[in-house]
Amino acid sequence: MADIWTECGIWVAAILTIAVYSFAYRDNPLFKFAEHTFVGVAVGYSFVQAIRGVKTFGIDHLTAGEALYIIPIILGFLMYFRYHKTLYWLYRYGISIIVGVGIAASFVRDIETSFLAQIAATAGINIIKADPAATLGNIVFLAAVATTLYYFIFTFPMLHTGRAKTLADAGRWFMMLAFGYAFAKTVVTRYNLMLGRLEFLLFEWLKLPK
Amino acid sequence: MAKSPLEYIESLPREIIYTILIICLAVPLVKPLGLPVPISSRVKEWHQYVEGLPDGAYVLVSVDYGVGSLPALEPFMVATLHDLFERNVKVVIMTLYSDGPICYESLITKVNPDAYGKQYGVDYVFLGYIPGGETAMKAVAENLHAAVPTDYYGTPLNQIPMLKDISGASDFAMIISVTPSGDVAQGWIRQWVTPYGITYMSCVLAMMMPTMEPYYPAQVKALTDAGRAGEYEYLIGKPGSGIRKLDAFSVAHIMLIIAIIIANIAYFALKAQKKGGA
Amino acid sequence: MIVSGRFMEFVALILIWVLAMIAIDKIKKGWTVSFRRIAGLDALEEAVGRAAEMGRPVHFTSGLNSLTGTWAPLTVAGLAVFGEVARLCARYRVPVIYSVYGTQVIPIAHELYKQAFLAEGRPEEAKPEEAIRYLSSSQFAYAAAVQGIAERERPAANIMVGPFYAESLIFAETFYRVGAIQVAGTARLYQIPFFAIVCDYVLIGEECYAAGAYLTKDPAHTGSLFVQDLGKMVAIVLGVIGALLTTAGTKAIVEFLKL
Amino acid sequence: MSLAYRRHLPIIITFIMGIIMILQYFIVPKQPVEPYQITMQKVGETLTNWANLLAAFTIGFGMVNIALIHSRHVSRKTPGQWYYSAWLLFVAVIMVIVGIGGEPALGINVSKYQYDWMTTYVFAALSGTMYSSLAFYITSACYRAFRARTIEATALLIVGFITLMSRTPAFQAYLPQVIEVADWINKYIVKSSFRGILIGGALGAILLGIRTLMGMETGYLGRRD
Repeated sequence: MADIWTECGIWVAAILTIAVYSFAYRDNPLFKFAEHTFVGVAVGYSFVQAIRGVKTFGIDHLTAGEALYIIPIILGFLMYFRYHKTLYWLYRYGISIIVGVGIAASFVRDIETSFLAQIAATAGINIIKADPAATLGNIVFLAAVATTLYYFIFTFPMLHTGRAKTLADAGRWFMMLAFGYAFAKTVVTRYNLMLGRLEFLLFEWLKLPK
Repeated sequence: MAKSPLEYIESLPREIIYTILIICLAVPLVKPLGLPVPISSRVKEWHQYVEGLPDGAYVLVSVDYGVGSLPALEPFMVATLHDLFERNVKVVIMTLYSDGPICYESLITKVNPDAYGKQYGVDYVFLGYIPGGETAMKAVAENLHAAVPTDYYGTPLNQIPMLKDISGASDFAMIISVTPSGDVAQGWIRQWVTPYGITYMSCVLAMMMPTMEPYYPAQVKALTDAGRAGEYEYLIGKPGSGIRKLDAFSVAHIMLIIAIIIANIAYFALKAQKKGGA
Repeated sequence: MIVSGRFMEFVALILIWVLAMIAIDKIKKGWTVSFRRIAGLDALEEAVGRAAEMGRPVHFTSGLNSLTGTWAPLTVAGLAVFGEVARLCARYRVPVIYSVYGTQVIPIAHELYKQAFLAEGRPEEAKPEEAIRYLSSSQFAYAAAVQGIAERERPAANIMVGPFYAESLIFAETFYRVGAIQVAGTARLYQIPFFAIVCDYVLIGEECYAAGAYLTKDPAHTGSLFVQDLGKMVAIVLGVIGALLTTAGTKAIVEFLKL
Repeated sequence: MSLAYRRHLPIIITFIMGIIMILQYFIVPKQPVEPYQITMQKVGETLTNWANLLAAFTIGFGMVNIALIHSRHVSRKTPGQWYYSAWLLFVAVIMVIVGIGGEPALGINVSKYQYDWMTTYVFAALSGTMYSSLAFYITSACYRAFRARTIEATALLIVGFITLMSRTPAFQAYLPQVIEVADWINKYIVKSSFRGILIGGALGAILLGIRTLMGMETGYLGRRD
């Protein structure tokens, strides 16, 4: 019994794969069908995951005796007053907790990981190295960090006019080269993904000899 | 007005580009072209260790991956077994994963030992899934017959010709493990390398290399990532699914580089034409 | 009291917080701050104007937005840009489509949309249910649905600011193909190259956060931008001098930062 | 209802939540020992659970939005769209039923096989294929973008070329220097300029965080009602 369902599953997956790839050529009914199937399944999937979230983050705690968890559950339902004509603002209590906890938890970590630690790492560079390419590299490294930061200075327009502008332009050049590298670097990973799907179509669906 | 050929090439419609891409990726998948492939020093080292095995040496090969990571890890294991079966060595295969036997079946059909004239029970044997992780490694090392009473097919070990006088780790020249798990890769060091000093070769996922590098080369004689299977296949002349992907990368990248060159030539020709014409 | 190793962070947080409040207060009391040009933000009005001429909608999206993840601040920055885009669309009477991934932003987006039409004196023209469309909370179903909108409603402008992941290039290429002018920005490093190379205008990292100050000249946002600039200057000075000192032999600055 | 309840109280709640989370970050070490550290960690975990719980609650906004848009298409029989919308709603309902019966965490486990079948052969297949369609888009983007129009674009083209060659197995075999040049570019130009962008972005996020907690950010989070 399982084999029929698996074989049928492979056919469904293959047709949906071709439907998605067909969009790259033209938008067509087959893609529109796959898109609406995908959104439909994803809606169902997200709804089930949300119920799981309400259960694991809320109801399980409540049943485990942590009575305080009734507060977020009430606020959760209060959020649906958003559709109410006059009491719409009641939704803000739930959102204010999400925003307060979410924003604070993330931005406070940025101070170390993406600010102080990055400056410390730059300050820790020992420029002179045995290998001349590395020494030159360190000089270029420092210049790139400094000019890129210089490029982003917004409220001192005089730094971006006249001869001072060359520093900002240098920053832009370094970023351009970095973007060229990062762009080309991802080509192989994207091709690897497509190879995976082509292997599925060629060997699992069409059953060509390996 | 219809586009001149130069304008057509310079702004090639996407349908043409995408069709060329699919052809460049699909053709090498079906028929490997065997394009030149760079061999990294790590893969060369792995091969040299296998070549250096004396005749009749015993090698423990542990298929330490499950069905989930099979696509990523199997090609390297297949190439390793091809390399081992080229030589006159005794290969004892086992697995620490409950779904390891499924991987063994898929593996052994691809390697096809009969082609090398290898006989089950004489040249190679499969002990099946041994539960317990590091405790299994330790048990096999200390007393093979006590730890594994029968092989995967149920024949008692003492009736298997090649395992008669094999008691444990000290009778093995080498242990090879291919695994996505850091604990397993490091477990073999603790149970086989430190106590018995056996030559240990480990193949892991690329993202785990940083965690394994500290052990190389002191405890792990040869360490590489499974993505290099194509190189190993090219080195031992056994094209498989690893080299097919590398071929597809080569063809697709070369197509892209040529396309960019053509586009730029057409661009400059157009500019010259306009300047000339204006 | 403070966990070891986090003392310097605590000092930095307090310093930044106090400086921000001082700067905001001075700006409220008339201190004027001028800005260098940010091409991407200047282009917003041009993009909406173009959509008005061509009688086609403006599309906005903010990637895999979430108010509880690591990219909560970037999600709020995206919402701020949406507020400005909605104002422009109300002014130019152009329909706007906000393709939504994370449902947490829906109520905020609705408020911003209604406030924009209120500010432009056209509250009766606001149609939030049609403008703000939840597509999916799964990355690639959301991407497929946005591709459908691009091809079938053919927006004349596509504005993307927020936390983008692999779907960034799917959107950039699809909207290029339907001929939309694109202004795109994110702070996620490995997605910036796709916006920078494929879109008409790009907002790189911090420029996404500068929209509020640049477009509204609101004291709180302008004061923040000024303090951010001070932070960058400190980073340049400490970084370069630190490296020179390290080369000379003392790691004083590195130790100082790691307190 | 006075302004206090409509606007000021929510903003005060955001401020209090934010301060607690910041204090938790600075006070609680990896292994809390002191009693105040343990309680602070507990409070931090509880608030994080509350935020995730409330975030899960908001899924309803999406359901209402999708149901409204697509059922309107069906009721109005929008040409060329209504049957797609009907199919979408049908599939969504099926997935919800199968999902509630199949999601292990919900513990009903009636329709586990169907749920796994739907997630493997429909959901995962579509996700994997959409993700891999990037191979198309990066190819057409490369074809268009790597064009020597200006000096800057030429520099971008050269770096792109070197990087592409450094990733092509065939070139790596013949021209190994290509890898060294690409690695040099990555180590000294990419990592450095990305660090500059990272620091700038972090400052933007930090100041936005402070503004949000102080009730000075956008929309309901700050501006007059």
